[in-house]
Amino acid sequence: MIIPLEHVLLFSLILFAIGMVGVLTRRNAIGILISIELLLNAVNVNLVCFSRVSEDPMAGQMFAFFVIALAAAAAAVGLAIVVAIYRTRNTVQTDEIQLLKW
Amino acid sequence: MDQMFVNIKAALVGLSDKVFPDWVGVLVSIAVSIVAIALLGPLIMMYLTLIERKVVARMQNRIGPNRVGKYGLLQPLADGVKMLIKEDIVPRNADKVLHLLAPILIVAPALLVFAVLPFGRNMTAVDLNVGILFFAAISSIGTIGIFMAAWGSNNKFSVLGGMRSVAQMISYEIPMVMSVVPVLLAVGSLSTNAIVEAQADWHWFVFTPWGFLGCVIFFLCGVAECNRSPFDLAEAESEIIAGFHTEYSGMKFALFYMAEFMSAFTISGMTTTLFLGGWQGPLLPSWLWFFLKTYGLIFIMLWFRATLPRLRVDQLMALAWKFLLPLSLVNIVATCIWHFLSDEAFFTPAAFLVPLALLVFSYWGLMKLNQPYMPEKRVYPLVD
Amino acid sequence: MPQLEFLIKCGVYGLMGLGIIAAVGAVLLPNLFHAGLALAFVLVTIAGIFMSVGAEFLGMVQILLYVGGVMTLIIYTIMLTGRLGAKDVRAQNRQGIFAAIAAGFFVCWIGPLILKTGAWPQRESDSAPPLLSVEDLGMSLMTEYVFPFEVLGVLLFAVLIGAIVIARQDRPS
Amino acid sequence: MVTANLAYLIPLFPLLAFVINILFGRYVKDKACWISVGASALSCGIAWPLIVGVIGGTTYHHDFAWLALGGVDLKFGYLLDPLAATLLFVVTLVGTLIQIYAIGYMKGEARFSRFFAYLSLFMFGMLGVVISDNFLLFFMCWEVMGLCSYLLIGFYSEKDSAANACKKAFLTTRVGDVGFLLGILALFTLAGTLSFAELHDAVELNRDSQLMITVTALLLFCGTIGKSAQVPLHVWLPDAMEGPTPVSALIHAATMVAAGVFLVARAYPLIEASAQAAQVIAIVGTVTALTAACVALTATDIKKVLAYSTISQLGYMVAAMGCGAMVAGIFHLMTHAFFKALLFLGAGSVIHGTGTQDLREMGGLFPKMKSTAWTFLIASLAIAGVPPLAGFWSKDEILLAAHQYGNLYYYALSLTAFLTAFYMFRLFVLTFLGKPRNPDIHAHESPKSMTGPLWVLAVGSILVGLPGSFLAHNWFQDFLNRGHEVEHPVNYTVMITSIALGLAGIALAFLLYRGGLGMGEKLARSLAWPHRVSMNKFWIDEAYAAWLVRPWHALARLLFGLDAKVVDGAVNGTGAGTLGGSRVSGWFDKYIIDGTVNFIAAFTQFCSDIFRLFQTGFIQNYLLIVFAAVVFILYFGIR
Repeated sequence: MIIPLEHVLLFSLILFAIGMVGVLTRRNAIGILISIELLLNAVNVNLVCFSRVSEDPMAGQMFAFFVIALAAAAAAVGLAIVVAIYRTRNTVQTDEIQLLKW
Repeated sequence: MDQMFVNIKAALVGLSDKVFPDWVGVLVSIAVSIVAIALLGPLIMMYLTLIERKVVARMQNRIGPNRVGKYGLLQPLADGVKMLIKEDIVPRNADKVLHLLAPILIVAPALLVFAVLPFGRNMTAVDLNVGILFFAAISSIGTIGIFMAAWGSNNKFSVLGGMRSVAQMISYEIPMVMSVVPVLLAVGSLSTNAIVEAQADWHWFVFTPWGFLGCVIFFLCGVAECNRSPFDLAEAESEIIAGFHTEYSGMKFALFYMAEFMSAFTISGMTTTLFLGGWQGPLLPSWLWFFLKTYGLIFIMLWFRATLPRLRVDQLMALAWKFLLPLSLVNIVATCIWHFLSDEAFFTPAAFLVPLALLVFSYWGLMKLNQPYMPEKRVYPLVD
Repeated sequence: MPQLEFLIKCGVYGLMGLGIIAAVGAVLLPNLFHAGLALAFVLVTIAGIFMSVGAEFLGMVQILLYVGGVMTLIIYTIMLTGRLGAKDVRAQNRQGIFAAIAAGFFVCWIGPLILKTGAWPQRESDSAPPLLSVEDLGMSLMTEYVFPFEVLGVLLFAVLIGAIVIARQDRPS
Repeated sequence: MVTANLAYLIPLFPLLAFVINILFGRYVKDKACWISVGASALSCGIAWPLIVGVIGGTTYHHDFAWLALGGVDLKFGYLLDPLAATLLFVVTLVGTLIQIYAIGYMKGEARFSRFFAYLSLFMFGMLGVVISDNFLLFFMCWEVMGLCSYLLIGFYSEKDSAANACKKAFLTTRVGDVGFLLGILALFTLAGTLSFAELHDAVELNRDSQLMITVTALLLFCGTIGKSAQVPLHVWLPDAMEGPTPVSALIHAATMVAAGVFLVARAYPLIEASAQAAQVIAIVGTVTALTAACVALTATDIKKVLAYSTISQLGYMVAAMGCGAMVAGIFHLMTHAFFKALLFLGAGSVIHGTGTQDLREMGGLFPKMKSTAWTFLIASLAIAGVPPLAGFWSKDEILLAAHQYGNLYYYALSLTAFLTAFYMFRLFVLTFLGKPRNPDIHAHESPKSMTGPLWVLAVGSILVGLPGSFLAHNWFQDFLNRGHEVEHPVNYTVMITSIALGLAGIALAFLLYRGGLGMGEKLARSLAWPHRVSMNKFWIDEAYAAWLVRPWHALARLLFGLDAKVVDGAVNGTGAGTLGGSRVSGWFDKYIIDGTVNFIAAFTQFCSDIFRLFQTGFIQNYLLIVFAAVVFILYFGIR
């Protein structure tokens, strides 16, 4: 490792926290999706960096790889849902999509 | 002669080693490569424009630029000067940052790809062991640049062109990558150097059935990727003015142009590398072979442009999803068959004929399946 | 060559800094298009970090899939769903302060925890790092991790169909 | 004889024709007539060898058990004795001829195939009546005939008069048929058999129960009264002339109405056994003959005249039966069938040619419709009793029988004969002689398919009486009275009287009507009261209306009122009671049961209103809580 592991972990922690704030505060569904990608990437950074120092270097990269694939899948479905919602309700603001309220 | 450019670079690095500490030598080595590529890119682009104008002019039975310099050889310089001194216009309601950033973001990946192109023996700037992946990944960044240009211009034609362009690029990226997979299977490496070296002794992949098909698919997808005719819907002037770069002028426009021509060059170069044996060739220096093959492919591109009409949007999408993608998937299977039948030898009749039969059959089947709907001949009973 | 190493370190820290700044932008920028681009930038920096720690393949996949694929999708969807320049629409909802408090607390608690922990497994950077070749990855994908790999294949197939079905325009009957 | 069971086929062919025409009428269209005529001709072709066989001395009889009733079997079968053979001859021949005539007469009719379908059905019924060997089968076919009569009278059902006429005919004959059915039951009670062949022996066995025999005979005679239009049930027959003329000819002149006489002939053993019954029959017949003749004197509708004439002649036959001259009655039936069918068909031809039925508008048709006129003249002479035409011989037989039975009957029937000759020639003169009284009528001769049957019938009218004349040694009487040697007295007094009366009637008619209507009207004015009686048909219809129909209506109205007030009131009261009960039940359901349910629901809702405040509907809200909780838990978990 060129830089200490703690620093990378800190980086991913901050990234995760920022992503979390985004998920919790964004009104636009796509914005939430963007923030979720941030969360996933923060996790990926952790995985890769741990794999660099672990005895089994394969596992971390593998799971990072799977996470990327899953993220792509999630994005595809999520965006399809967003498009469908936009078609039916003409909005993608989450606080305007509240059929389940009460 | 063959190692001319390599020797020059080594000399430069050796010179710096005598004066500076060793770590500077590394930097010098890198800098030399970067500078070479950074010079080569625009140079190639400039003379590609001239070649295009000349070739297309000849095909249209006219002469083309011939006033500036002998045979118009200085025409690109004149064009460059014109571009540089033109007024730089930014639309009032444009998203200015994106508008300015977009050309750079489009040129940068186009230039970055040069890093993994093997121009000759030992003449790869960065011999990444994931070179092909690098090529695919970096060239896909270009889409975002197009998005930025389209959206930043705040012009509906730009947005239309950008949407079209992106739809086209992400569609053609898939068969393109799929058509590379057979090569990777055959070579067992993602490194461009390794791929070229695997094609020594005339074992060019284009001479195998799957290689030929892969070559055609890859080249066609590449043409579509860099938005060249007949896939230039994103900038179809008769429909949407100039697509995503409608609002650009001056040097920014020149950058788009540069990106396009450099993409054309890198696609041709990559096709050469993957299927046409790269710099492999007898007698002539390796880099000359590379450029010969590459410019041959570029000539084909210009030929396309001069002769083929533009596709319709649905035809474009149908070609990618309904024809090229299935065919490239079948091609992978054919490659596996070839691999196991050939038994390490490059050419055996069985290994040649079985995949060929498979591919011909698939081609025929896909043609049948893609037969466009032909409406019945209409009868007008009241006319007669 | 410590000098080069320093340069690289500087580069990596720089990337991290830029990544965090871009991430903040991705979360807070009121214009979704800008946010998307910022996210793309974050992804590129992360790809750079991947490459800096020797995961070249993953870095390239990151760019190819995320920047070239997911980001394109996201930006495309942003365009499809309209209201691009609607800057007067609030980007954030009203619970921002609570979210910030929770996240801040999270960082301020876990961060020192990370720094305090001294027992991280350390491997010397120059002592033959177990660089993973693409071939190794492929082999383990086909042997050790074949089950998740297959499950992922099924999942992607389902996603393909699901996304088409969800987003498809209803035929006018 | 091998062909014996062919007799079953005789009624079968018309039935088949009926089925074809009624089911596939819209496909066969104009060819329906050929199907019906062909069927009749086939029946004819089968019947005649059998008739010849009967003449040769055989009696065909076959039956099979239809119903087993406690030891007594009800048998169905056919009986071809001389009586049946006579009628078979008449029915098949006349029926076929009239159907041929109808082809021309009904041409262009919208319900052409339906008409012939009904005719075929009628033929089936009539032939069934003729060949049946017992009263039950006889009655069934008799009712089939009644149905056809009803359908055919009302053939032009869009006309109110036709619709009313068919209803009247149906209801009136129903009265007689009820009596007939009761008679059949009485006979079964009395004799234990319904078979014609066993009737004579059965009556002989039960000669002691004289009253029962009389009652049975009279009840059976009710059928005749209804069907043969005897007084007092004769009122339907003149109205039945609303049907198409071939129908009038076939059903209401030649065959069906004569079936009543045939019934009397079949039941003759009973009547022979009961003098009272015979007397009643003779009285009814005589009265019918006389009154109908009187009414015919003044009728102005050509078909009405013929209708009353038919009633009158039927009265003759019935009177003959009552006077003990069964053979004479049947003889007259046969001759009458020919000349009356001829008269009707001639009248139809006239109507066809002129488009009117009113005598007062006709006149001077002789030169225009020669065939019709000549054949009509032959028929008129035949009915008037001019020798040697058919009518003379049979009428003479009857008058002779009446003369032997009682003077009163003889005088009445002789007067009838005179009146018959008078009104027939009144009809003939008014129709064919003199000058045309209505210039708008342009008469023309009818087509060959109509005049052909006329001539055939004319020949029949001339010749058919001869077998029964003393010229042929009364062969016909012997044929019918097979097995009984009877002498045939020839009473020249009666014969000459009848000829003289007939000629007198003819002469008077010529005298009065040769110059048109003037003389007749003058006479009518001078004989005002009798003229009114005749003109109003003895007010019988009015009497029925006053004494039967009106009280009946009153009773119906009373019953309706009873139904509307009392029965409906009870039903409505029940309904209202139920309604009231359900109101109470509904109230209970609404406020007690529903109230409980609603209370539970309201309570649940009240609780939910409190709890739902936790559900903001914002997914990010939930997420925040989850995140905070996770951090919280981890914080305390890790520390």
